[in-house]
Amino acid sequence: MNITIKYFGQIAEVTQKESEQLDFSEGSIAEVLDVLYCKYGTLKNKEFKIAQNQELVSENEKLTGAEIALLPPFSGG
Amino acid sequence: MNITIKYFGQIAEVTQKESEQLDFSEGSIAEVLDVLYCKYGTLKNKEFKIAQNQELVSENEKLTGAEIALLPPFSGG
Amino acid sequence: MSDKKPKNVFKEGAISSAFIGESIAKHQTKTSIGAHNIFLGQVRADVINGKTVSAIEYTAYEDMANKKFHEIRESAFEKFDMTCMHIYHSLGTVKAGEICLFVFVSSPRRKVVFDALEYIVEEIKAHVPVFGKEIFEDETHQWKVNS
Amino acid sequence: MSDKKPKNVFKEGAISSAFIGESIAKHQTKTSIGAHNIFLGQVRADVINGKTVSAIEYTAYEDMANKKFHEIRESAFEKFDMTCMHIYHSLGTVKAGEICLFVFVSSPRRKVVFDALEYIVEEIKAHVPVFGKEIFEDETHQWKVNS
Repeated sequence: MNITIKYFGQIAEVTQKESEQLDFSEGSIAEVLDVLYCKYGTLKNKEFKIAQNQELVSENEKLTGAEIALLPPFSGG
Repeated sequence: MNITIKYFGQIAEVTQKESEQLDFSEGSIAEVLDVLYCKYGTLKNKEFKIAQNQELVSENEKLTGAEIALLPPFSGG
Repeated sequence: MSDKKPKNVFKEGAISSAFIGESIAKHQTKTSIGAHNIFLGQVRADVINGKTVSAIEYTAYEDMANKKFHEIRESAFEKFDMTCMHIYHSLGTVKAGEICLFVFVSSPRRKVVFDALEYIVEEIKAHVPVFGKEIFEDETHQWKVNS
Repeated sequence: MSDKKPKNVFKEGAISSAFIGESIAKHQTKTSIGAHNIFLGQVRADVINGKTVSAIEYTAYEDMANKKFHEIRESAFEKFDMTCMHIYHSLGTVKAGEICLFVFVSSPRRKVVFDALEYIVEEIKAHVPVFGKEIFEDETHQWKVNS
């Protein structure tokens, strides 16, 4: 399935893009991360949370979403 | 000694004045109150605190002040 | 930022929203501030025994009140790491919907302003000799009691 | 007063003191309100390793953020007896001394507004995906971390 991956803040600095479309077979969020860690060497050193369809999820969550986002520490306000 | 007595809010409604000068010999605040209760019949039914020279005092406090105030419940803000 | 002698906290009549906006604007040159917290007391059109409050008329034991405001200010600066604080209270008539109390605290950090503001407002309510006369639409009145 | 679908909380650039003053003015027709409490987040000119922050550039995962703001709003109305609440957050560049967050709660009673405002601000800081890039005067930057 085709998934939109979104990057924000310092994560977007690592990926040098704000979003991209990637194709995945079924699996978990962890499999998406494996692909991204491979693609972006320094991503592994960064702190971030993962949202699937705008809800925070753990790495073990099943991949269901059309939209995955990598979110660095929140710093609003 | 000559003392200025100040009345506020609903206390001033009872006394029908905002202040007056009264002469007292030495004694305690209680003696001032006795005179005022005698002068203003309904004062006794009213809730108030007493300030001497702008500090709250009890009835037993020695009369030292040039200024006594009768303060009904505070309701600022 | 702590003054040595009491200043006059009272303003005649309601505190306008424009005045509050201008007070906020004046703090934009103080770039060590990270958080402001503002309390506004507004006159409620309470309905009591079928009669509606149309205004509150405020009087105060002004000298004692300004002294108390000053003591509250001094103790707040001792307790809390504030950059600045301001208090304004109305005297005279303030109509329902208008603002009668404006307390403004600022600090580098947000946790400080929450604690400081609540402390200051509660101290004002408890210790400052201000008296509110609630005027009903039919021109009768009752004396306000803080809860 | 609780809306059913998320509205857009974000404003481009700083939140002006005039806008805040006007928001206060709009509440003066709501005569059941007795207390307002306002939180303002202001950009600090922090000095870090000898370099001074001149602005913060805010970005957000906007759809998720507006959804979170909406959830915070709904849960605040469930927890607290508020008459109304408003949240505005800046996107884009906000200079040191300017305001980036404006949270405004109103209630008949003051105790409610203190608890509600602190709850809402802490929820925003913890759960809303907004990202602040601190820009130094020499145009280098670092990513802001909330404490």
